[in-house]
Amino acid sequence: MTELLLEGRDLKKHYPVTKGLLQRTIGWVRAIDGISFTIEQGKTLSLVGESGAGKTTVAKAVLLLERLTSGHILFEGNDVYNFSKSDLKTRYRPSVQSVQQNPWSSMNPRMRVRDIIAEPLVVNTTKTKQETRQRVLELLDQVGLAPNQADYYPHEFSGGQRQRIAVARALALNPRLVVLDEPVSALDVSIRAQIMNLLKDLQEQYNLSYLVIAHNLATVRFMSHSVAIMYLGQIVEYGDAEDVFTQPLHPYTRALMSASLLTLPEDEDQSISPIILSGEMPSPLNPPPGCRFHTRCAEAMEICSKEEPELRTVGNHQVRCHVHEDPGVHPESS
Amino acid sequence: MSEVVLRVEDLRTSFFTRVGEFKAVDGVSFYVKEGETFGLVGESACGKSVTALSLLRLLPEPAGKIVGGKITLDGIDLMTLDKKEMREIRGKKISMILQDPMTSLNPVYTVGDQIGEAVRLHQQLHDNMVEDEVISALRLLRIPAPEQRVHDYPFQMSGGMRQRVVGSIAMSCRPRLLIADEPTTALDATIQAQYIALFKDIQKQTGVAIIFITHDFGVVANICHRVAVMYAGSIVETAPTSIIFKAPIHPYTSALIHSVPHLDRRDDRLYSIEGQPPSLLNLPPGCRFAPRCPEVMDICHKEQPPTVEISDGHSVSCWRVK
Amino acid sequence: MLEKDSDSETAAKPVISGLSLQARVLRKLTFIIPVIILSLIILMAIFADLAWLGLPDVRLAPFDPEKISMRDRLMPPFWAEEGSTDHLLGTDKMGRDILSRLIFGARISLSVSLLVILITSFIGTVLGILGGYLGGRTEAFLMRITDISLAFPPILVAMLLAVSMGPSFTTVVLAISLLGWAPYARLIRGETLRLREIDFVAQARIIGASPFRIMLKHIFPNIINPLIIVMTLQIGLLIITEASLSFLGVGIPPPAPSWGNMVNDGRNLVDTAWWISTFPGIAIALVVLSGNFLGDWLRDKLDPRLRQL
Amino acid sequence: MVRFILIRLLQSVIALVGIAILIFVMVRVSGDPALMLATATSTEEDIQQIRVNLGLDKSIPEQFGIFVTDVIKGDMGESLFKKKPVTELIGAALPNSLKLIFPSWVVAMLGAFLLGVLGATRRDGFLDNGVKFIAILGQALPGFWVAIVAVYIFSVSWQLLPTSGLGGPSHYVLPVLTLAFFLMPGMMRLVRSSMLDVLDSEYIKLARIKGLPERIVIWKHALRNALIAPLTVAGVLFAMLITGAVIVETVFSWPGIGFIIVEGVLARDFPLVQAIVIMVAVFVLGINLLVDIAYAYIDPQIRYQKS
Repeated sequence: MTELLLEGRDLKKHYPVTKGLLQRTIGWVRAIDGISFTIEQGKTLSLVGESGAGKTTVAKAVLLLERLTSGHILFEGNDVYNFSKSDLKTRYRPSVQSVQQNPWSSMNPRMRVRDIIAEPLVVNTTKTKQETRQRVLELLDQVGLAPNQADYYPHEFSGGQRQRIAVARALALNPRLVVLDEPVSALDVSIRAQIMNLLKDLQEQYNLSYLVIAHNLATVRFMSHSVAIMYLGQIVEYGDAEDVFTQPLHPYTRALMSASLLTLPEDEDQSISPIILSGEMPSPLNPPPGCRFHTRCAEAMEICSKEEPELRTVGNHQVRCHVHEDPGVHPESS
Repeated sequence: MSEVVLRVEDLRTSFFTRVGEFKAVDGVSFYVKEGETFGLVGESACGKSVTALSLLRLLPEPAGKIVGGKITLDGIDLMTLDKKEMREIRGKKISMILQDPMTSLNPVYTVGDQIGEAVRLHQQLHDNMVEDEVISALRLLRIPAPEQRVHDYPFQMSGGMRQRVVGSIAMSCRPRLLIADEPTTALDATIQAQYIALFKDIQKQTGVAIIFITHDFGVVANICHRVAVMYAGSIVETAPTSIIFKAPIHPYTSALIHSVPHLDRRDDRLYSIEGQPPSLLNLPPGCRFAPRCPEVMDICHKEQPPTVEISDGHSVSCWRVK
Repeated sequence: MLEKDSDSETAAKPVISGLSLQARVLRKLTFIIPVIILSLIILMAIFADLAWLGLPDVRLAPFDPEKISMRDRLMPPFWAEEGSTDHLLGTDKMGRDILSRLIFGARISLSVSLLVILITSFIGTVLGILGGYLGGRTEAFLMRITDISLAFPPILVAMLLAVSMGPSFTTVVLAISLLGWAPYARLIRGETLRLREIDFVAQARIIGASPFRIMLKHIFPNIINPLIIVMTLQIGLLIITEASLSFLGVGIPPPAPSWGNMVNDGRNLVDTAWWISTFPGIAIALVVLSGNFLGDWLRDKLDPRLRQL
Repeated sequence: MVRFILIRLLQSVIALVGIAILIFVMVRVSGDPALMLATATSTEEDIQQIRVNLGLDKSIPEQFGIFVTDVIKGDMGESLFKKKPVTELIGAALPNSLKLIFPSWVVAMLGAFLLGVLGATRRDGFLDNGVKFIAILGQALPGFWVAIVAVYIFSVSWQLLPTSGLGGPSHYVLPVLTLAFFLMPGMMRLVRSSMLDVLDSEYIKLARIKGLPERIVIWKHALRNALIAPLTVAGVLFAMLITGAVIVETVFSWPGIGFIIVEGVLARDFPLVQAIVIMVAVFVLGINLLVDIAYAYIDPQIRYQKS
């Protein structure tokens, strides 16, 4: 079993909703409500779900941009919140970097590409100017950009080229985990393929692990080793990517796949009839009781609106759904 | 054979700016039949949205101008109409849905007002009749509890619901042609699937012709009957949807289809087209795709390829096709 | 609500500005003319006399601005019949040469404005960035000061200070700057709040950059444009404020020439000696017009989004 | 909605206290009024005696304490020179100021909104450049110079209008137009830019797609959204005019607040100056609050969020 790089245990993040003169909290938005996952060195875990699922909140928690209400993030087995300031600066922060969604806003428009890529080195290492400059040229080459482009400003590049610069910046400190928040969704189709191939090559070359946030299932299948389908702050299906995509168990996963599949009009009748969900995404302020998906689920049973299902192993991966529980037997805890 | 609602012949639209002339649309021709959904597909800045705005003659003044071509709607040449006559067409004969539901509705007026406005303008109905029309437009788009929703403000609705309101506005006067400019791009996958299913149903009910503009091939496969693939201001290939996906001829079309990751199987590497789309300011002579085309020949750099009709409804402009 | 994670392509659409030729020429002029006027006046102010070079009597101005000669008082400009060429723009009721006073007046008015601009923009920027980025108490304190500054126009503050410390150059500078930094702080704070939410600031935090480094390297370079635009627009406003103070008798004390008190001198002689107030009025208008035109041109060039300044 | 109003009220009170302290200290620091009151012959003791009965001999915090207790009792102190309770003087001057300010504000706002919208809709046309030129001219010409020239032309040489003072409607024309001319440009520029932003938005594009005539798109859809930002500034401008109209009041010797405050400052009549500043502050902060509340009613989203 390759060594575990990062583990999330029962992560929770609740935002208080306040009302009245004294800012009394009258309710909680449970953005993420008990998320657990593991990332192995050199592997990619994808968090998939629609808006409001809480995938970006998980990413922010891992990047320490937001503090969790409860739960633990373990880096190489020890809890990040117990790290001293210097531990964070020397061990955690340099090994966890990120590439963000929008190439037009993830770079300071007033900085040359050379300084953008070098900033992580300038802030965290004591390399000399010459060593840093050399490292920047190396990184540019790795992401397929020419050395002379180091002196240009971000606005002189296309979307695809900017994402390459963002990847170079993320690699500057030889990180062990890169959080990719919707890395290609703002790019054109043909450019997307270039960046996805690049990310995969770099993973193989440097044994990098990725935590990918995405809503496009096809992109996820291409990138991921394991996948977690999220709905309204909870994981509803979690496991090895091939298992989840070949035998989707949870009704929501199946609906997501049906909505993303390329079914041509005339093939529609042979393949599984498309699942069209009714209703709208409920508000995270007061999620439906019991199973949070029951209000939109075609297979909802009596129990679904009362008891919240457990995330349990069924076959080769985990699912949170009463339909997949043996009737009568009390579901053993996973 | 349902009759042709809209026919566009050699449409040319340019933007005249300080730095020069942007040929946004450079000789585009297509037709749309009643009850048919015609897809306009391509990457960003390929001219699909500008084509849509040209049909409604709503190009940003004074830069944007239609410099050539003919647009006939039910036999009327839209280029010959004056401002007033064109305004009667907009919203009545041709209507449009925009991309971002968060900004398409006026934040300070209720949903009912905004739908009623179009109805009152084009159908000269008495006030209480307008109310019924508004409710029926909301019901057409299957918006729950329309009687209450009429008094809501846009910010009280989710993105998906707002896009349905925009749909109600568009369909409120039973247009002949509906242009949908990336209507589902800003929506989540499941809401998008709902919206597409809804419009397929509406098309069956009303027989409205739809021009669907998108860059997402999943959406194209689900809703379009015929598709035109655009690149740098012109159409490179037009064909029924299944041919585009199963047997594309133009190198750009097949490259695009291959570079889309598949959900039903795991690909190891994706085919990707090298280089960047050309700037519309100084378009290269000859075929626009030549600099990036894997099957490029000498002539491709010199002259623009003619459009060749291969079979009924399938035409390609590429020198490899005789 | 809907997170912006749609995959709409955000390729930068070509910036299309459909300015006709005539509008483009006009825009070019709004840059060239103001620059010429302002540089002329700045040169005039510098070389009014070379006292600062130790040559007090060498001066550009034909006469000592404060030399009184009752003999040729109230002389009209040279083109009028009793006008003479040695007092090109005529003399005031104490026979002092209007042209020389205008030249020396330029030195005073410009130095007041430039000094005030430096002080207020510096304080405003520092507090604006700190307030905007750190939020909390600094921001609350900042907002209360801006509320107070609304009820305290500079004229009132100047009057109080002038009366207590006696009207002088430093009083005027202090009076205008005391609350003059509030508009800068408000603008810079707004821009900082906007910048703080953009991805590249979050990215800087991810790589462990300190708040100080973020404010210096990421926030400050991106607020320079709006800062320059406001500073240019302030030139005009400050000259008028200084002139108004002098007009009310709480600004630069006579006999030192300031455009404001020159207009005040000719205030009730408008019918008999119109030129005493008119020429300084024109001088003020010229400088202010150039400042505003230059400010507009800079705003369109640097950052059209800031149209509302 | 109530919570929002209470918080804003709290903020205004803090600001008011800040202003009271600031003005109290500044006036005390600004020289010794006893000297001004003393006649040429009065000796050192007489001056000291004047200080005592004015309570100036106590420390500033003590004086502030007395002052606050008086204010609560409604007595803002007595004018040193006019020997009348300050509130009376202000009571007389404030209406005059309002009589000048309100019409100028209305004229300026109407002009600014009309020209701003027209300027935005006919971009770079003749009207737009004309509007821009008036805007820049208005801000460039010094108020007092415009006032003097106007007096010279209209009253002195053409004898059409009175040169100064309060009186029949003809007395209002010049001061109101001068003040409006100075006020209009800034507002016009703001309305124009706010209108331009709204006209670029998607819902305006959709309004045109609906086939609405341009005039409805502008005056119904665009205007209401474009009003929001300028209205808040318009409110603040009105409040600032109270003291801002000093110049026009001095040139036209219009017996308003601005006029008597200049007299008060020059004569170091600190109780009067103090009272005026505080009254004006209450007025300004009050109007700010009213503007915020009106803001909520124009933009329904804020009304729902606040309640």
